[in-house]
Amino acid sequence: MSAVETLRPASPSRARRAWTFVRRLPLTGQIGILILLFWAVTLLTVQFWPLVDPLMMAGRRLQPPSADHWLGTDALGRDVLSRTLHGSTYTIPVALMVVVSAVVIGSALGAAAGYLGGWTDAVIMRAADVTLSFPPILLAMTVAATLGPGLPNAGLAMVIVWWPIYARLMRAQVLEVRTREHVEAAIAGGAGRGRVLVVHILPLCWTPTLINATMDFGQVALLAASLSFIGLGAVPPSPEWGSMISEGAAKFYSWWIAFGPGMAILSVVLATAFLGDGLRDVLDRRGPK
Amino acid sequence: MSAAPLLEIRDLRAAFPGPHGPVEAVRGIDLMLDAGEVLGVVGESGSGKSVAMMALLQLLPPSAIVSGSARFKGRELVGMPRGEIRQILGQEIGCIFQDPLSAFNPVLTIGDQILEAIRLHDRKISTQDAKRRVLDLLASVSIPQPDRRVDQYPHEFSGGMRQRAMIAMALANNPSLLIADEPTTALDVTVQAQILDLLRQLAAERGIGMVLITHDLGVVAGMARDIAVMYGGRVVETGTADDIFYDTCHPYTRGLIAAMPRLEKITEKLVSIEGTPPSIFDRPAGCSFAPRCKLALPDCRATDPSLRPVHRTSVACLRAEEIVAGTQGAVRAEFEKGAL
Amino acid sequence: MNTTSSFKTTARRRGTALLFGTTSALMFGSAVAAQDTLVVGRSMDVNSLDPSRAFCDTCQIYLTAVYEPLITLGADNKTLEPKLAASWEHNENFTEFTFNLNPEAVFSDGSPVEASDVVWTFERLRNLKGSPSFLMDGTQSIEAVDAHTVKVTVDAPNSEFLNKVSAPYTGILNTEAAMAGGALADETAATADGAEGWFLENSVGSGPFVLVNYAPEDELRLSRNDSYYGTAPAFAEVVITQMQDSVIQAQALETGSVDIAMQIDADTAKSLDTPDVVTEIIPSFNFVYFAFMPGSTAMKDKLTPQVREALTYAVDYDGMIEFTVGGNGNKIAAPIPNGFPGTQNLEPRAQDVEKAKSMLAEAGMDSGLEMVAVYPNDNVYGVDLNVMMQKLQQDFAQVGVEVTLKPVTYPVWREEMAAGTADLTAVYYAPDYYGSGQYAAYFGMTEGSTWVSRAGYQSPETVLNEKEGEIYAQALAASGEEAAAKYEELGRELMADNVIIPLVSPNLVLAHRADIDGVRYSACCNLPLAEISRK
Amino acid sequence: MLRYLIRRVLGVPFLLLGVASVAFILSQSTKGDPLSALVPERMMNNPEIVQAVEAQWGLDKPLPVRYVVYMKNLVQGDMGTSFNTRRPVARDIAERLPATLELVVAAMIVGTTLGMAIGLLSARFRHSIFDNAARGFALLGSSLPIFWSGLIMLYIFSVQLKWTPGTGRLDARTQAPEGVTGFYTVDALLAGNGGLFIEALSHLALPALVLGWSVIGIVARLVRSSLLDALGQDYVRTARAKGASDRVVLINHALRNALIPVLTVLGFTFAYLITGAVLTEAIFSWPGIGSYAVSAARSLDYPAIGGVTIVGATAFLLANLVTDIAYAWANPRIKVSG
Repeated sequence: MSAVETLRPASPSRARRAWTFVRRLPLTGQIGILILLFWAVTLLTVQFWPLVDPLMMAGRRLQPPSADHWLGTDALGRDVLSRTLHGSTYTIPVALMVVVSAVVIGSALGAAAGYLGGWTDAVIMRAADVTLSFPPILLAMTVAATLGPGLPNAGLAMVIVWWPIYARLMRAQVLEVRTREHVEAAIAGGAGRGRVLVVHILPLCWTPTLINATMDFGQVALLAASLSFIGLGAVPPSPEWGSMISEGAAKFYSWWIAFGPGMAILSVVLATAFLGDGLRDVLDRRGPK
Repeated sequence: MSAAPLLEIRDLRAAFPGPHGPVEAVRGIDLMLDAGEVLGVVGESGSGKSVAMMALLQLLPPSAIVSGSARFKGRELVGMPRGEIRQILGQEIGCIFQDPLSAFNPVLTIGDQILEAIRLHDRKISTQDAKRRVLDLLASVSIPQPDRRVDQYPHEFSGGMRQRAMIAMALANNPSLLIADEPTTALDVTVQAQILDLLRQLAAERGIGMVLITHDLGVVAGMARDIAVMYGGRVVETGTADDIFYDTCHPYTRGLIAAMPRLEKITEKLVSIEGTPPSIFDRPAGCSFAPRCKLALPDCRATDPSLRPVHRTSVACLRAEEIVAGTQGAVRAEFEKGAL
Repeated sequence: MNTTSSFKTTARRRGTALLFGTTSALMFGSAVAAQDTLVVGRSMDVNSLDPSRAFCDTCQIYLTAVYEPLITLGADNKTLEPKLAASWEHNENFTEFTFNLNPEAVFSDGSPVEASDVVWTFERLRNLKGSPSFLMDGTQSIEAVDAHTVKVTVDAPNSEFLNKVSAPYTGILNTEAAMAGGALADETAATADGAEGWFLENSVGSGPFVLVNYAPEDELRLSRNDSYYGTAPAFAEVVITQMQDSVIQAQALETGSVDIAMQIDADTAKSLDTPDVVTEIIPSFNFVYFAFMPGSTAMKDKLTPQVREALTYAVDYDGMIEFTVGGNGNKIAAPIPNGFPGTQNLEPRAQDVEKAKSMLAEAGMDSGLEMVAVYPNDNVYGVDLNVMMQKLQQDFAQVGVEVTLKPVTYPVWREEMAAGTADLTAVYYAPDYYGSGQYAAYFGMTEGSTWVSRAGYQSPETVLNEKEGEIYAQALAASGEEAAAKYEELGRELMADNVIIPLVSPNLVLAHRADIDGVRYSACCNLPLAEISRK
Repeated sequence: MLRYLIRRVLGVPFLLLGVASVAFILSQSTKGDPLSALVPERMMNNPEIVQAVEAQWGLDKPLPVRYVVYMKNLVQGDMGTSFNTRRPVARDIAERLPATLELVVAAMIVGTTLGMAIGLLSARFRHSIFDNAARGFALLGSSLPIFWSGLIMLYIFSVQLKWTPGTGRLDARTQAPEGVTGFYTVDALLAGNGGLFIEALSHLALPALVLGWSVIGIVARLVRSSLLDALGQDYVRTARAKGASDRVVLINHALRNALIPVLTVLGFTFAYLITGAVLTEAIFSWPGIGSYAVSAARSLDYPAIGGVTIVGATAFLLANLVTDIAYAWANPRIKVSG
């Protein structure tokens, strides 16, 4: 009881702040949050749902949607609905890890480049330039081919493709913020370099990164799907959406195989695009640049 | 005075949608301008002076709600169909804006933009004739080397030159009314004087009526026959220039006058009015100026006074009579000391 | 003013005339070129167009169209028929073969096909040490007896040699032309021959077609060989056009942009219900199998013959056919295609989960056995290896064996196969010629064979079965029924090895437009293009 | 700006050097054994053959030596020989690049015109049903995996409606036009062959539409927001005060300014299209470098992988450079201040 009570003063206000923030988002952004919440809940709890095993055959193969199998069965007679819902535990965490890793690595390097300047800047940004010179899929394909197929390797390949974007974003932000008065005041006041960066600069730099990361999330999921299609992504029998869609594409006339995962991936990409747009409206009032 | 006025504004109101219902930026103003004359509209930013002018020209965003009446040469502008008012804008009414850099399209040459002003209203004019007219216009506003300047972009002009070009563009179709919205605010002081001279001279030469909007009484001083002082979306005092300058009886106008730098009193410390104008979202009850007014009484915060003739001007102030009395008696000294 | 406008009119008129001219020229042009083109949709897997280096299904089709071997396989997929050799004979113990060439045969440049060409071609095939070089294994001498007679001597009895020289890879080359292109046939050929690229642009055979254009993974364009000495093919031009997968091929067939599609899977074929398209589903000689790798680092001492046998009972063979090819396939017993000599009496394996469980329990492997399956991430002959392995994974899970799937690209697979890291794998095999011997050589657990070094890795003793080498030699020394009996014996041994477990012999979907005639499936040559015509 | 551009141009060779090095390192560190592509399965146990092949393909030399050789050859335009096609990689790419470029350019035209039209109308009729529907349509294109939407479109337009022909650049029966550009549509026109032009165009239409669809959203979103931005600018008010109609304001004033930021995303769009092209080519049997790259990656054909990545990166760098130059050109404010 007492623990609950001590928590009380903080939690309602935080919840309310979150709620006010959500309310400020445009409708599409709110829809995006709803969709993402749905998938978050699904991916955390799907194992407790009354679904058939996504890996074992549950009925005759290639059956169209019916009362028993709402989204039909695939070439191995597995339930597409169950696979689609379980698929969230593959695609979403991977996309999340890719975006988070890319953001962390890219932002750290970008901040270092922007703040330290000189050789650090030159080395990091030239590396970013070279990476960005590759068309993303070619680089991802080559890296995935090099490392061998599998979702983790595909994820690593995508992190390599994505980090420079965040490095550039963060570097530009840091360069801009560090000339502001309060930062110069802090430096003049004798604050250490690291402290200035962490306390005075970084908190003001995260908005564009956040917006970009939100929007990229869906695109990462799409690229993961593409790598699976090429045969360099997820490994069967995992019900990763991309590989399910490729299975469905191979059995095109059994349209329902790809429909479930297709709609799932569509919903995630749309949700993140909506949410990203909404965040930009609310957080970044300077308009498009 | 027997002919209809060039511009006659009655109870003009403009409101914008706000989070809790519409917000009025202009709250019923009456103004009149005769052909060939200059009307100065003075007020701080946020007083609604620009909004009022943009409202009658239908240049506000579509969400704005405009009501009342604004008759130009007897024609009602408020509610006029857009197609019809387009025939008037740029043709019979020219506009000059505050910041000529942002008011010009950065990706088009000055020449093209003036040319556009001509062609919008004279579709039949030949390219050669139109170009010649552009050059003539640039020459008439004293832009040197107009044939070279015509192909330059706005950012290649100096501020003063840009404003000259803006004037040229406003005059492109020989309008009978010119609305100049803070035409000199963005300019250096010396350039300001040149531009004002130019405006005065052109208006006089061509018999153009002009509404000169400014926050600076000094700008209208030598130019306007009549002056309207606006505050909080209303006209708080109106009268001839002389009467406003020498016989004002509104505390706000007095404040503005006191804030004017005067050459003869260059050593005197400039007095500015304390406080900030009210936001249109958070307008006080009663007289809008009351929160900043040293003479405010509890009554001032309760009732919003309307414009009424007092002494030589029309004033919207409950204590106007007292002020008139004061200015004529011993209180005057007190005012002059800046007790206001 | 007037002049200008009249000038304009003239100009326009002239323009129109020009346009009409072009159009009529075009129409005239197409009338002259009213030669029919056959379009075949395929996912091309060409590794080379040099007969001595090529080794792929598309290669079989191409080589059969452009080159001619001495002998060919008849439409019954059993009988050998004359091609460049009008007749042939062999000695009693199958060590000497004599071929009498058809004196009318000429290459596409008009020069006659002579015994020296055969000698040169065979020597090159042997010395190049390319993929199909095994066809010349054991040849002791190849000599031209006279201009139209060739004699080949082999070092051990080989009753299959005639079958081998019916393989399209043994198609005879125009020696002079090939040498001009940089081809070599002597001992140095393996390293010094530089004609591989040249063969991508030139063909030097005596077949009914010649190569016009090859754009890798795009198109392979052939035109009728005007100097062909035999019956001219019906089509003046044949284009094999790249089409990645089954669905695209089916759609192209439906719209008529291809005449024949070769890799439509059975599921997709069901959706092709237009009267314009004929689909014929026939048994093929291809099969897909999985293999145990008892010598792998992880499986040593675990995958004993007993455990392997037990696991073969866990497999749902009927279900496998249902899942991989929608029921359009056949079970297959030994790794020798149904219909090849010696397979007639072999009984395919059947599922017996209880037996599998009890045998595993006996061996102490009823729980905790985990295997890694490494296989090419491919879709072959309508079988998606991923689907097949997922089914196998499920079947093995029923008896408590956990399989981790690792589909990889083909080169990675080749590497993993050599590294002893895979415990299970899955691959496919299509015959290179009609004859069971190739299976004995490839799948037999004899010292030094491909599969002994793969499955046995560093402990070949786990899989070796020397008996198979002896039986194979006996089979080669015999012929006809006698040889078939030996191959049957061999088949039983291969089954008892429980290393190579064939799962499905997928049916072939022969799908073509209704107006196309003469489409057939050949065990040696895949699709003989010259026999196809339009009704 | 001019100085910036010059610096950019001068930087390209260095970036390319970096790109080539990365491509080399990546391809050399591949897991699979290149020998498996070169040595026949039955010959792997034959050390003589393996050695000969290694020597022939230069695999016996140490890595640094191979790097130097690779770079040296690269400068001379030699990217090695493809394991898959057994032809010079440079030649393969030269043959296939125009197909990809034609597809990407066509998709770019589709994507930018439709994107701009939608963005323009969306801004004009902001928050209307049209606005929302059009943005939804645009977003859909970038939210569906292209290898699936491509198949669906092919099924609808080619198989069911028969509006477009099947896959490939031309009907298989048709001989490709001899031409300088390698763009079949252009070459057909240059040859004055109208029928061939129509055929090439009709083959190009669907893949270009599918691919272009994926960038409509990006372009439309940017056009819309920068238009709305521009419409709030002072010069728009000036134009209205001159008596300009909404249309004139939108086209003459707002759009011209709004297109400048749009130019900056074209480079980005190009990257997006290249990515999409890889998949579109696989679906539409389009013989470009995208499908070449896929089979190279799948078979670890590393001379081809290296070549494709280098050429792809070069195209990408050039596209970005062109974008920058176009930006400078379209924006008069930058011209002089450089």
